[in-house]
Amino acid sequence: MFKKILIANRGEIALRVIRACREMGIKTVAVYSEADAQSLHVRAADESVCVGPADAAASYRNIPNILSAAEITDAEAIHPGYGFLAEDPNFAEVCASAGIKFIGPTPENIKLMGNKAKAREMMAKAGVPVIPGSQGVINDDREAQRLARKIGLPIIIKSANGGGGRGLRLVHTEVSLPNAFLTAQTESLAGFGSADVYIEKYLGESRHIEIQILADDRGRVVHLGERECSIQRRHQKLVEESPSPALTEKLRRRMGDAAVEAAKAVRYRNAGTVEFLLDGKMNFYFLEMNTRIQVEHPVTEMVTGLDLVKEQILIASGQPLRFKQRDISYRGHCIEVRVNAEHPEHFTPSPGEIAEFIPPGGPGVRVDTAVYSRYRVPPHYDSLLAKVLAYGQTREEAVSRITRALDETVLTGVHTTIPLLQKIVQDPDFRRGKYTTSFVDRFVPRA
Amino acid sequence: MFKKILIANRGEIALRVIRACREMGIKTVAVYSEADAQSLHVRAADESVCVGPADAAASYRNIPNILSAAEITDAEAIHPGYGFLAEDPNFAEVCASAGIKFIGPTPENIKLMGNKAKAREMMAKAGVPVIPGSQGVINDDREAQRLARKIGLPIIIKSANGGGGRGLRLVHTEVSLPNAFLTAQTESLAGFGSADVYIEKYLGESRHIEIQILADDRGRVVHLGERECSIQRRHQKLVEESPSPALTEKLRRRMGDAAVEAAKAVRYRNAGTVEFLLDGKMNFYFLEMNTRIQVEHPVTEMVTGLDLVKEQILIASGQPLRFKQRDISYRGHCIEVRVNAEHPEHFTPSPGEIAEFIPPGGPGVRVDTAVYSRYRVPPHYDSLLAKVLAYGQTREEAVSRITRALDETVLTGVHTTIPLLQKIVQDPDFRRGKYTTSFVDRFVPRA
Amino acid sequence: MNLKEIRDLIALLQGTDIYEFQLERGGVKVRIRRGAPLPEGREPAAAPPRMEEAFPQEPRPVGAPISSTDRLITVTSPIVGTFYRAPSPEAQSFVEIGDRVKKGQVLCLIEAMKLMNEIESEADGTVVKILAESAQPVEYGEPLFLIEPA
Amino acid sequence: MNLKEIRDLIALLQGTDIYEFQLERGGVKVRIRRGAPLPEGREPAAAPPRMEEAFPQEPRPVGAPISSTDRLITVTSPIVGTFYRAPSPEAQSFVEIGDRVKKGQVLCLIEAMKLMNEIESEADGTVVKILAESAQPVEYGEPLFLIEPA
Repeated sequence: MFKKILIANRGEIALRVIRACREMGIKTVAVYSEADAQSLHVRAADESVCVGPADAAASYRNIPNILSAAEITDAEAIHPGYGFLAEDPNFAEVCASAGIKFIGPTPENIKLMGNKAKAREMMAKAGVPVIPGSQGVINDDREAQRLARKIGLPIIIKSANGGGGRGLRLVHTEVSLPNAFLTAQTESLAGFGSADVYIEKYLGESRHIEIQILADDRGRVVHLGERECSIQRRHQKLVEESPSPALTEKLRRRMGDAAVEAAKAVRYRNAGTVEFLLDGKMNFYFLEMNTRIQVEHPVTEMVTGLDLVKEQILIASGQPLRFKQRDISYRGHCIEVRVNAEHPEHFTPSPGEIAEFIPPGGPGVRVDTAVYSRYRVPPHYDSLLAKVLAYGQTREEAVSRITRALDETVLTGVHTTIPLLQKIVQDPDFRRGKYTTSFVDRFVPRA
Repeated sequence: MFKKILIANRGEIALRVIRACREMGIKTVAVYSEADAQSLHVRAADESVCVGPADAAASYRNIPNILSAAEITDAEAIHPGYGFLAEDPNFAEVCASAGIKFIGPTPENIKLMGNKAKAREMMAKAGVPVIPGSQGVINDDREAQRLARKIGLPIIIKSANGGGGRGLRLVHTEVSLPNAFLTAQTESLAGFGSADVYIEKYLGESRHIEIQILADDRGRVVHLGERECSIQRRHQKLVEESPSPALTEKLRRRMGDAAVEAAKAVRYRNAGTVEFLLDGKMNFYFLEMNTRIQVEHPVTEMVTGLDLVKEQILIASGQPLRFKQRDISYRGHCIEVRVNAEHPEHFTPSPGEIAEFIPPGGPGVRVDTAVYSRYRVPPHYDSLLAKVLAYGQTREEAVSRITRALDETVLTGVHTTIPLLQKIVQDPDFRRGKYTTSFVDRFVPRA
Repeated sequence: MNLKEIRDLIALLQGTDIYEFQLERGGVKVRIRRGAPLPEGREPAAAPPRMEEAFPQEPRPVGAPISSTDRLITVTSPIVGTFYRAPSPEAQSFVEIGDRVKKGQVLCLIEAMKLMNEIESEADGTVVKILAESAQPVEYGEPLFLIEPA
Repeated sequence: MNLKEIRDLIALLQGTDIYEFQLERGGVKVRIRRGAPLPEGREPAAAPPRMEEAFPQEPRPVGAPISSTDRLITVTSPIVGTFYRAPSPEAQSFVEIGDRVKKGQVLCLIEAMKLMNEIESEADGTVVKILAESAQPVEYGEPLFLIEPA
């Protein structure tokens, strides 16, 4: 087992990894930017190294400084968290060449899944259902038009190197297709460094359901059930839960099996998430695979009792999975809400000093946060302040508990998304579990 | 179901009950003393009524004011929490005569179990093992001497109306018995209003293990497994866990059955705890029954997934238990530590303003507290600041997690027992699960 | 100003809650800032009712006189119950504003646990203000009357 | 005001909670600011290492000059790595205290990812202090040299 791990991240996820390390008896090294010198992750780690100025490109994404920090502190492994360098295949490669273990998938896994068109192709070959659409990249609008006629409109044009819902074009009519295609290529080039785009049929009202998987060095793969992530605003998840109110036991098993097949097909390693779209007719389709620990991983931890970050570390250290698929059991229901430092209506970021923070507590409540009373939220990074999770014996209890937890949270001094989250969890359709990815629209004024 | 409940308590347990009510859609009325006007339980309740000055006898124990508060707010039921009026049979009776539901056992249950000698007699009759000793009260030292010869020294003389370990006399030699007996009677009279004492054989190094039970109006009783509470200082529990590292599956079942028998024998109702002593030879004996929700009830909630306060409310509203014994399942391991505002070595109370409080969080951690940064801990009430609980898949994980949780807790401005708790959970014997009620002595300087 | 003067000045300020002090001797300029400099925090967004807004802006100082002048006596409720200004709905109120009252004179009733409790004046004086409404609940320490002592 | 007076003044302030003091002799102007600008809290009991004690008492203001006078230039590390005062263990140090240096002159090496990075002086001046030790790790923004500009 590693004696010391460097955490190449900040905020709640850095703290999350430090907690896992402490519990495993592993020493920790925090890295931080000049803007984060007073951060909780710095305070919680055994050692800390300043790796650059506030700008993340020069600090949290600064590969030479982060690797040097690992070298001067004798860290044997690096946990990248999510964001920053977590899905940079180059970083994973450089770690390997520097003899430092990257706690995550192989550079090949990251590279392959980073190319959405390629991943789609690969999955189709492996027998995992994909949304009807192009085989790989589409190069001109004539080809796009032919395909659109075959699969039927509307279609979505996506950047092959995008992901997380970025760089999408929805096309409803054939006449608008050539123009949209060109724009999509241009945007893809500008946004992701490549004009490669691919096409999928637009399935209408659907749900976003993802399956958590774990894979060890020996090719053993298990899944840990699903997370329902349909409550999104502009592809940013706001609320997640497990189990999904939409799945039957049979469908759960089929999707789980498909996710395991997907991971095996690409010789995946460590923790990963296979995202699926579930349409109104209960057909599911591969969307993409996230090659990192995800923000919402605690949802799975609450219902399985497992500690996913510890499993990541164990796998990275070469240990085989300690359980088989049949050893995984689920208990109760968990809902997570993301409290962001944003205006709850316009979603403008709201950095600044938190005047008072009294987190919720008591039965079934988990809070993952790196903020505290009088903490100054820096304007340089993402707006996530806290993940609040509620566990219940039933979905009904989990819903009433997350409502209670939000009501009792005191967080003043900055704007937060709490008022929006309160509206969401009190919505009758949410309470009934009846929602799709368009659900949040009803609370958000049209731009 | 009740529409409104008054909580006749303060601090974390008042907040605990309010949380349960909120999740059940029940309105809440907080009562408070003048010293508690800025308390979190007042802030969290729908309504609040000041019931007296700081002195608890004139506020939190002021039966007329508390009942009037229920009347003027139209509360249908009162939850007493623990302490204060929770085990006052008179209060339970007055509630009944005022037409307000007391959320707890019957006045008869409380009265019977309040008389330890009588309870002991009753249990022996019901076939629940009791410690060898007197049948009921012992009236003079000659009788005491005869009994001591029969059961063998050392013996303990206990006040029949004491409880929780208060008013004990340990007698090692026959020559010291008459004097000790007289002192015990005098102390009992002074401390508990009655000179009635009874005698039990002293069993030496032993464990304190309690079984949580729930009983509905129809006489159905289930137990929810045990809590190991041997980590005590002067009969004040510091650390609790479930399951007990000492019990085998068989012993667990036997003790559970005995607790259910005990509850049935006295027609017990609502939540209660049967305390047992477990000696070095794995024999268990009835000690006493606590007729209230206990401080450490969350330990049971973490491993069973149940919400005990909700169950209390459901039972009090007349609903039958929603589960049978076979429906109760246990998962993982939970350890609770009590963070008190006390000096960690001399145990002198340490009221005052909390400068900074950053509670622990992340996976498997639950915090029950009513304090926050800049909260002023009043000097009038008990010193409990926070209960911190850690859940783990295994005891080993729970131990490493509670250690981590204590290490990351920031609580400055007042002295706390955290340093002592840190020593306890890092102790090799504690880590091995090898400890008895004398365990804490090693950390506490002799008085 | 010499060192001794400064020393005296510091001794003077020690133990007070003055956190800033300025002095200019020429044109006689003094500046004293006291009380904790509260860190500023932006106001939160308008939101559904939450615990963070649960405290009234100005919590009523329970049991303390609410008058601006210390000369007035506040009669507060010694118990929790329902306040009545008259012995029965038809009867006259015990006292009205402007009435002169004697120490020990009954000012009102508070019903608690089906019992009527008479609340008496603590001093001779004049009723200046009646702070509770008849048939309304009152809590412990709630101000009921302001009496201007004779 | 002479050195003795200042010394006395410092002794006077030592141990008080005054955190700002101003004095102008001409028109006699005194300014005293006391009370911790940070929220005070009693010291916690001596305890095993915990997060609450994890911050150094005086966090080094990273990247900021640490000298008391603003005249000195602080050369900070632009990268994370290992600091070397000389090109090899046997070689002479690039600079010593008291050396005059020119802008662009190499002051030290920092090894990062097996590469030696030369750190140059930002200005002409004199080396007043060397703040890092050879062969020791340095983080981003860590002060390495104090240079008194020419």
